[in-house]
Amino acid sequence: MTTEAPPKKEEPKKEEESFLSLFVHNLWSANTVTVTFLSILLALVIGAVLIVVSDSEVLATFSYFTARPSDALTASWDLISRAYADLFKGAIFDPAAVSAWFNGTGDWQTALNPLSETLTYAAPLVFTGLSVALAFRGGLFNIGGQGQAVIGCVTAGVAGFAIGLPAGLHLVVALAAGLIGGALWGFVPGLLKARTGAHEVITTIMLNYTATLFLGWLILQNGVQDPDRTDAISKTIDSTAGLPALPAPLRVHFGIVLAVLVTAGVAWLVNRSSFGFELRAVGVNPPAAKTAGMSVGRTYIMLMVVAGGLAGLGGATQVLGTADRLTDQVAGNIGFDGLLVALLGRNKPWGTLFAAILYGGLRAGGNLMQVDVGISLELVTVLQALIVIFIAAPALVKAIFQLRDARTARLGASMAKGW
Amino acid sequence: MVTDTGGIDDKSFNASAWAGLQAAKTQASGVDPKYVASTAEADYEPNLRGFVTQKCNFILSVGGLMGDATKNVAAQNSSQQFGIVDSAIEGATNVYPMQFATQEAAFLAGYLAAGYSKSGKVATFGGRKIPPVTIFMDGFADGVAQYNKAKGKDVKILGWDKAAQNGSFAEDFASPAKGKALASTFVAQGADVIMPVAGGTGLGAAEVAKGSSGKVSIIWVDQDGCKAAAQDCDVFLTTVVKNITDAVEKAVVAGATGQPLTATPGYLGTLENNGVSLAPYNQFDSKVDQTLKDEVEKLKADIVAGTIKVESPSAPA
Amino acid sequence: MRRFQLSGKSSQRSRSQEIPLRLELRGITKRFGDLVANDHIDITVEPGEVHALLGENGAGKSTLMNQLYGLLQPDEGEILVDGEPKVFRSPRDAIAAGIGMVHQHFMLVPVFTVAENIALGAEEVRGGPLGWLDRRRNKRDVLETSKRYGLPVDPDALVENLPVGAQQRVEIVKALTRDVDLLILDEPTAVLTPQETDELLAVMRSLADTGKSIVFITHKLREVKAIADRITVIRRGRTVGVATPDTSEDELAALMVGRDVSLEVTKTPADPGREVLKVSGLIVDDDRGVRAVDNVDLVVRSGEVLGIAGVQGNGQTELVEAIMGLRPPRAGAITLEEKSLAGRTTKQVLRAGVGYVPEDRSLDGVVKDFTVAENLVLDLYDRAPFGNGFKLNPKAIDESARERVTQFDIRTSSPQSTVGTLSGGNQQKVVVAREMSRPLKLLVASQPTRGVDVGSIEFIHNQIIHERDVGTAVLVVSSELDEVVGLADRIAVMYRGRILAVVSPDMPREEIGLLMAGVVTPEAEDTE
Amino acid sequence: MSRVSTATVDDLTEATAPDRFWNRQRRLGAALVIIGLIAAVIFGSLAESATARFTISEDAEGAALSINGQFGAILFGIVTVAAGGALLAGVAKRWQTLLLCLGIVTFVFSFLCWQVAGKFLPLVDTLSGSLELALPLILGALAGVLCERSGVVNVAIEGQFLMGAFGAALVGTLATSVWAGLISAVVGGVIIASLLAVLAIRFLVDQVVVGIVLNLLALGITGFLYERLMQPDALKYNSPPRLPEWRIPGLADIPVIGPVLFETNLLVWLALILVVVIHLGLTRTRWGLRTRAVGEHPTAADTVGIRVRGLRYMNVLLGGVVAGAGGAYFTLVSTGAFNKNMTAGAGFIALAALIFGRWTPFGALGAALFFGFAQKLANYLSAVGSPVPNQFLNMLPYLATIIAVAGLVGRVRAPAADGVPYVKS
Repeated sequence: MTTEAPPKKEEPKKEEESFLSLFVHNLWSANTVTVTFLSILLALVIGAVLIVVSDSEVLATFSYFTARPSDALTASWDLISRAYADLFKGAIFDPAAVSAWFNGTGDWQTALNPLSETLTYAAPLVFTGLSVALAFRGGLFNIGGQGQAVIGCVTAGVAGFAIGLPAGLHLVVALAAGLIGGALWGFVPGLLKARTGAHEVITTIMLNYTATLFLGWLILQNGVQDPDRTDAISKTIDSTAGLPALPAPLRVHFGIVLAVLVTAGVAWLVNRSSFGFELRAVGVNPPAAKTAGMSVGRTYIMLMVVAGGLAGLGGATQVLGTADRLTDQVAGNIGFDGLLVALLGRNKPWGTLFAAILYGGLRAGGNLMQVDVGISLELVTVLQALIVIFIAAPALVKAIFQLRDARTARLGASMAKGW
Repeated sequence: MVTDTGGIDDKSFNASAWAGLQAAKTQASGVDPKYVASTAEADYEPNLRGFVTQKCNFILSVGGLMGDATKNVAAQNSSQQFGIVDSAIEGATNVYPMQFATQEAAFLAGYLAAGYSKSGKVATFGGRKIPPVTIFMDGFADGVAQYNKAKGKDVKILGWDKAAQNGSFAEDFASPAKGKALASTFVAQGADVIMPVAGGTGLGAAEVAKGSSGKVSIIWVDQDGCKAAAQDCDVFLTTVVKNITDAVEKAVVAGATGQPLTATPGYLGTLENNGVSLAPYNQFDSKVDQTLKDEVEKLKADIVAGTIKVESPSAPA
Repeated sequence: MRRFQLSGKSSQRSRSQEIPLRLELRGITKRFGDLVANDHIDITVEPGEVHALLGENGAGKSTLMNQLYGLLQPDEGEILVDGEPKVFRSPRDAIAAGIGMVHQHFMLVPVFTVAENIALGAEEVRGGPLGWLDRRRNKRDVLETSKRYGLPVDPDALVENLPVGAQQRVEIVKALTRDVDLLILDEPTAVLTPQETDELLAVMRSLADTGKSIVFITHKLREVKAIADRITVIRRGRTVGVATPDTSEDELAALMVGRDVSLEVTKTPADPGREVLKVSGLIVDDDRGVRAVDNVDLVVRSGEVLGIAGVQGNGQTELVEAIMGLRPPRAGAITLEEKSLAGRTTKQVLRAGVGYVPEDRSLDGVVKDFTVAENLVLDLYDRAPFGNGFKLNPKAIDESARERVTQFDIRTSSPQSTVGTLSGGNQQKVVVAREMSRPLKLLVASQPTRGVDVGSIEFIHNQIIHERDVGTAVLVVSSELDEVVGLADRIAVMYRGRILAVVSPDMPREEIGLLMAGVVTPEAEDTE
Repeated sequence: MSRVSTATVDDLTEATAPDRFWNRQRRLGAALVIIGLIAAVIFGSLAESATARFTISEDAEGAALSINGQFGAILFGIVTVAAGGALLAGVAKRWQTLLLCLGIVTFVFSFLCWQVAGKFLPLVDTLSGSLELALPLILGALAGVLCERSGVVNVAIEGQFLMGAFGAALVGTLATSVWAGLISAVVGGVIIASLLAVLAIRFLVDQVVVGIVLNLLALGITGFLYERLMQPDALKYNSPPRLPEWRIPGLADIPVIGPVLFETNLLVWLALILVVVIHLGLTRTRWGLRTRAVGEHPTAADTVGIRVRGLRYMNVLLGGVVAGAGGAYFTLVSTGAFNKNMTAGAGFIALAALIFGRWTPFGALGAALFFGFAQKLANYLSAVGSPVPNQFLNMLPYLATIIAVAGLVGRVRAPAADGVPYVKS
């Protein structure tokens, strides 16, 4: 009686197929995992091309390519494989260091250092990534993660050196300060969005600059600036406020554990809480949410407060975990990187966690790559950007690899709605 | 070598240090220089450790900001030789400090500028408010004051107040646009000699001077401007040279050839050992009065002899 | 009108023997994934003919016409114009072939003037490659066409300021200035008063008389019978019959739906009780700050259905939104059982016992990316048993969803399917199920069956009457006069933000039609 | 028949205007009164009672407009209050914008009187500095206008700047020709634009996401190549010739305006001409009508035979041309060498100028000039030693943007289909 599609009867039948055949079938279809994997692969390939074309020595071998192609190919291959091997060794483990540890010539710290570095870089990114991802789920594009993280750094850092409290409590207070600072910085664009409709992309970008300038001013003020220094650097946080860490030289600290816990919390918030229900409804269809009695404006404000708090916590992790004091670069780029992490993690909490670890790995490995073969960290930026482009345009990946259509996964993080 | 967040191309101390390493490469065959640029303060330690793992013989940190990180890493790896530019680390025997009494040379530049200025106003600005920058500005300010005292004049200095340790900064070592804006502001205020202590940002000031058809001149810093930024040589009155390049080169060559590098006293560049100096006047040679030149020479001798002391809160202890 | 029809038909019959057919569609097939929207459809339209394409919502009429107009490409089949096969890759090709279309959703740029809209794509320009617009000539062309076909439009008015009837005239003028030989009109009468509808039918006939062919898409039997030379009935993507205007309405309806349907809403007389909703002196502005509801008073009692009739865009939307707390009123009072609703949030209004079926289902009614189960608790997610304001209770949500799906006959593979995969009728049933599954004092239903298939219409109408019969006050807003007449116990006619009269559903259609056009007759005033 | 014609006459009657008391005009008026009071009281009391000189020449010498700083701060503050009061009292619509502008301008003057009291502000230097700082913003915002009026959100202006700047430096140096540099800047902008176009129009990726990521890609690629190529050998790869400054005799002698507008480089003229050309193009030509239609209601444009995607591709690429030329400013006008991340967020400010300017060329010009002025002023005041820390002065443009977006210019309406990819159903 209607034109609706007849209920699909095939689905239960398919479940009876052997898991293996289903697996093989799905492997080359455009599902999330395959596309993610291929996106990374594509990015690495393009990165390799960049490495080769920008290396004058290798490029020189191409000038007589027709005469002796093997030279050019070997030279390229050597360079690329060494660079990417470094990426791996710097991010996960160096087989040499591990075997040295086992036969007693090395120590466990050296063997575990790459992983430690990866997790150290990943920890703040988890928070900023979650911040962006959560806002995204609620239909807001929080480019302000950077500013919120900066303010989080400031409040956590100031709480870390300005007040004296017993260990443990001090840490909690400092973390809370970071959270609240970031939340305040998120509250402003949320309020403006809800009240005046001011687009959060613009307001948060402007607040990023404002936050950085504020930090630059603050660390030169009496009481904040390190009295023994004339340059822009603050006092060191008290040891009572520092996140517990593994013994040096390993840098990995409690922040990563906190990150996992917070990821679980955000996952619960999105999927199982009333607020999560609201924010998801507001995210995909604000008019329907409004019609069903939800307050879209209030949700936007709450959302930005929570997102800001998460980013602020990321900033706090940075200060209390690795940096120990405020400088004008203290937040690095964690806010902007969080943006990419969220996109890569498809705005899902656990996806964001894994994306952050991947980025942490790229970062840690990139350092070794720079040290060893002198390929600058900018390559890592290029890789990160490319991965996200491919992930965001699954149709492109599909076209390049001739994937078949996925049966289930709806691809395309199409959040397009403009201003 | 590990740079601070200014990066290898800061047209300032990172660049100079890197040039030193490059020069060392030509001097001693065993030297294979590598560098890594830090993007955030948190990177200093892992970057240094990266070189430790690479078993580099001489690991150089550039900039006082890296002091703490270098201290930590050096303490954990006492068998490796470290070096640091613009800082000294107490108690670390394996860190070779290279410091510079830059204020001495800047003092001469200040005197020269005050004497050369026709408008009676000179200016300086910095890239960021950090000791390796403000030390220039302190010396410059004192030099101007010396001139005023000696001649009973009232040459004003814009952009730096030594007593208050406060002045104009571009907050950027790589933005000629900001340098240009600052410099043109000073010119509008009447300054006709400007000393930008801001790496690449200072190129903007040279730009302004070029557009002034000879009215405004620039005192460059770090490396002789007529070599570092040859295209602007016609506006460089002189340069306050801080010879990081040579210092680094010597240290590395020494390290590579097995000579010991002692952490104390380390290296202190002064007017006396030519670690800091005033570069030749180059194209301004004919424009500067001989008497002024002589006075500057005399001052230099006085400083070397210790009869004049130039002080700065940023000066190495 | 009859005269037009007869003469039109006879002249065209005689000509069709000599000259080739104007348009022929052969075996047109279009699939969207698993859904076959058009299944080997054949249609022939002859010159000077008004050819009606009849079918219920979702039957595939618009899809077919979009292929003819080049907006979609058929998977199979061919289009012949004057006997020659043509491929329409874009509307550009269709326009070149002499085909014009007036779309169901108007294709006008709201911030452009009428003249700009009409000129768009066929601009008169000077200055060669520079393409300098010749505004004067564009305007003159508009006025000429407007005059020639008796369709008054103001070339300088901004389209967004025009009422829908006028916008439709602009659409027709736009097509006519392009010298079309075949004009497709997709559901053109949906937004018109009965009088405007008659007017439009007359225009269509006169166009046909000049030799132009007209394809008229509709699901309204009355109009088909009044104007068409031939009728093609489409059901579920297939041609199920070709009929003439002589075919009876019942036969046509049976063809269209595939079974016998009762077009009447069966209901017992109302038993109105206490006043539930009282609106007095209500003034509401629209988004642009223009007064949309102008001093409206109305009362809805328990156990009755008050229908609001009126052409779309006469303030009904704003009236309903003001009642629901979605739009702050400028002045006036709204009370629910003596308690004021002024200043209440939508949530508070809903919690006070008001059910709301919004007019734009896909925008306001459902969240398409949510599951059926989630949509069914869209306004109750934070209340026991579905949640406690802090966390959700997925088990309770799922259980209740299973019940509702059965109770309201929602055709879905599972309550966990996303609503976007459901047909329009079933989506609407989700909305109705959600709003009617809690105790209500008042039900506000706006366009409750827009874009819904006949089967679902019947079901929804029955649910509304059922709600009335258990003593709920019901306010139904619809621009389909038939629906209002069928459902309502009293009808308030709205025109330009005012309630012109409250009349009985037994009043003749023509009279109500006049009121909808803003003409107050003495009889109507008496009933007030 | 007659009834329908009656309805037609009704259609044409004016819609009733709203008469709520706290309408936008009054809210703005109240805001002006408040900031005017702040100016008169706070600026007035802080200001030195010394002469503030606004000199006509480039420096301290010569003719000047002088006013006692304290008096000026109070006077202009009072004028701001008066303008706000007039708005509050309710004036005719055509005076509203004028009064609003007057209020803001006098507020700025009040601030200046406080800051400049006892010192001076060279007008020519300030204006030409503002214009120069505004230059890339104008071009960037115009690129945004081109893209967004056709319905493609362009957050990638920053990336286009960077690629433009990089291309100009690299090719300009290799070819030792400033014109080759300019052309490659355009090519650089177009490369990013074409990626934006393909990903947004063909692959339907969220346009804001694409923009952000393309910025990063441009940053990465230019930074990477800079480190590998330019840094080791700056003379060979990174010392492009500069765009010459041209002086138009006669016109350049007009006081104040002359040196600002007629003794400058080609890019400034290009930008100003483009503002006019794009404005006329959008409002008066077939291309403009179609562009606007595609940006507002692409389906409607499609149904009248306009190639929606084709037009969008074209406009995005044109935007790339303009933004690329804007990128050339950084290397060929401003500095003479490329540097990593040298655009330092200018692309985002251009984006703000676009929105601030309500997606119109002249609005964008005004907003860009405002940002340029704010930046120049911040630079100037920090150099002459303002009591306000320069970090706060530097915040001015950003805070102004927030205020503007949040209410001063009213709820800005983007083209209706901006950011919505066109998919045929």
